Amino acid sequence: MSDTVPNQPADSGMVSEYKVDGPFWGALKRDLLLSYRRKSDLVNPLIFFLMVATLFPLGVSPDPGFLADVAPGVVWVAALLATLLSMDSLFRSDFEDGTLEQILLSPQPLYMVVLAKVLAHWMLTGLPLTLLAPLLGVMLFLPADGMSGLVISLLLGTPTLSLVGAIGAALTVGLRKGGVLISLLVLPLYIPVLIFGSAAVQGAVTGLPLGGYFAILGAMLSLGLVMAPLAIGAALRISVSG
Amino acid sequence: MPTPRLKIENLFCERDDRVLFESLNFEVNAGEVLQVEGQNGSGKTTLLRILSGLSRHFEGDIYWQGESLDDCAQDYRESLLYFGHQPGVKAVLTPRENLHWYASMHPAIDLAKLDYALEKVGLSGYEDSACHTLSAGQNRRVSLARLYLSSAPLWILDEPFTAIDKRGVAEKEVLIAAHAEQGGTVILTTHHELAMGDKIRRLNLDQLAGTL
Amino acid sequence: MAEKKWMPRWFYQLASPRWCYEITGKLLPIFAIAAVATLLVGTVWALAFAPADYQQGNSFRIIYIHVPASILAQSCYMMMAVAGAIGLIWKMKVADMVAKACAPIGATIAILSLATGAIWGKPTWGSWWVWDARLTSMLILLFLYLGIIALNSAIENAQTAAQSTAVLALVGLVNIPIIKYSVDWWNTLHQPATFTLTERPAMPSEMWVPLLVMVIGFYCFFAVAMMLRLRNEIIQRERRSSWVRDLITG
Amino acid sequence: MSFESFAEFIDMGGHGLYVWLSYAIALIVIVTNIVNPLMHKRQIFIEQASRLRREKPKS
Repeated sequence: MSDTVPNQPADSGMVSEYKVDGPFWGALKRDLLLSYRRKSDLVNPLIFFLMVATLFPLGVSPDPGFLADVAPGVVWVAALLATLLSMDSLFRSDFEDGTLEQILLSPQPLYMVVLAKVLAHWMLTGLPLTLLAPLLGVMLFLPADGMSGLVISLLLGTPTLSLVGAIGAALTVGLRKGGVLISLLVLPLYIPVLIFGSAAVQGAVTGLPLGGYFAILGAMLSLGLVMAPLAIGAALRISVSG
Repeated sequence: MPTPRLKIENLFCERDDRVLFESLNFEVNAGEVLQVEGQNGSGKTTLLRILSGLSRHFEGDIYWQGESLDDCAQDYRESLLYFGHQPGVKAVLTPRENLHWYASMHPAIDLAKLDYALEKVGLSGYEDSACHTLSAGQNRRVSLARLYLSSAPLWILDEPFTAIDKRGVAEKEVLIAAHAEQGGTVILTTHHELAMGDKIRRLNLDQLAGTL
Repeated sequence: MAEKKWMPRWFYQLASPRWCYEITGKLLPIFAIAAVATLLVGTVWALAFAPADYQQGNSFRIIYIHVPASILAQSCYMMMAVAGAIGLIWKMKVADMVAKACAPIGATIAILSLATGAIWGKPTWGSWWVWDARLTSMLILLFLYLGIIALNSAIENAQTAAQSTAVLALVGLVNIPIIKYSVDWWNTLHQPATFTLTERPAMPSEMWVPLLVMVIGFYCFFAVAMMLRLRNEIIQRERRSSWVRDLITG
Repeated sequence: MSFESFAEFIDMGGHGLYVWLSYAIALIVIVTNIVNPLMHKRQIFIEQASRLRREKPKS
């Protein structure tokens, strides 16, 4: 993104003080700043992530052998649910205070703004989840060989989850009971990421070559990067219009 | 006769089983202030949302400088300043941060006048306090500060004077009149009696409502 | 459009749904007769005349329901997504209504496919449910349908609902091949390829001809059910137009 | 005809329950998909007719 100043102020001496960001940086910086000021939004999905993973030993069996078997799936399912949990708030506050209207009326490309918002969301949920995942891996007795697979698959998979989830968030932003609905709309679409993500971890544990899994996760991410912002933008325009 | 700035042809809109307006035709030219009037529920906000391009639940045509709105959406958005029911102010950000974000979204906003604008809306001294510590009126004034910063020719203002005191309203009226004088166009709704008198054209939606 | 100047606006607005209502009125009986005939012939043929499978015996006769239902559930989704896209791009009201009419039919057909698949699984695999790739894909397709129905019913404004569901259906359409591929791959990873439901060596003609008849019958049935729903939708959306008023009072 | 007797036809070589259950479910699905819109149509007509009667005095 270019960071040019589109409308040079007449008094050029002031320029340095009032640097204007491009739409991408503007949106990204704002969203990061917003969640820095409201820290609970940042921490809640992480706590949820930890809790879900704790439920499995308690609910099924604390046997290390069993947990090691299910760990790849459990960590991935927990990450998926934690992402989903944080999805509802992605556009909701913008919708409620009118900033979403201003975004849609902005002459800046909506694609970029949406991409920036999703990137901010990922940096605040997907990335921390990925960094926290090895801890869960240890708690669930995931063999050490699987850790690299776990982190890299989450790194490649969680942005896709954010992108796809944002479509659901955009479709339900005007609705009062959007939260449950998002899960209904988005979970079936998460299945491919879940399958290849957990399979990559499994593969890492058993020592299989992982290139193929990462290639597929990367391909899904690229497809998501190209297509999802279009769908999100269209969905936002429809939701705000209604 | 030059092409009108904004031309509305055969606008039809229904909401919740009710026809808000049909066969609505009007033009707005440079230098004009148009006040949309009507009772509650007559569709003022809906009309402004349609004109701004937010709502697409209508039939009919809207032309911006002779071009259909669908064909010049980009151009139109660059020329538009919209002030909606919700002021579009983030509560956890400061007025300054909010306006900085506006500037990144809107090239027509000139940040060089930022301090001046905040002073004009009576927020000097509050530039760097989070907006949730400010009153509702002050929050709306943060958004209204855009009027002092923007070089967009078309202003669409939906109830801009809600929660604004008398002096503030008078100042905004002066600003609106000045904008019109410089060749700008303003479309607004308000419950306030405006002192601008004969400079304003009025469009009453009550007479337009009908049933199929 | 020059005609717009002298034609009343409502004429254009209504012409299309009204025409659609009338044309479906004429097509309905044709498809209804065709559906009843093909389904009856196909069922009798499938149940009584088609030979039993040498491996699965008579439980094989479930294929005459399961396969047409699976095919129909998928093409119904396709139709829904395409109709939704047309409605989204060209703002065609009728296309929106077609898309809306497809969703509940598709969902019930997907349920039928799953139910017959499960019933077939019992004598074939010895358990009601097996995570077979096809059944799993169908289950996910059902979830997609349910999501679309839920979204549609959650949005009050008909136009917004139609547009939102069209976007969701299109996203789903892009995803279906990916889901299918991933589930197939996952299935082969977790289960050594055993005896699957429908991947079989070439079927003798005594077996596939009745199957073809049943597939055609299911499509005709779909046409009938879709048109019935479409006509309801038209009446409801156009209820304030004079022709619907005449239809109701007359 | 691949069956000798009617009883054999019903039995389906021991798989009668499964086969007949499948066809019964299919029948239910098909019939509901036809009957449901028809009943809905009746309901719409009743609703709209009463709405028209309600609105008549006004116009």
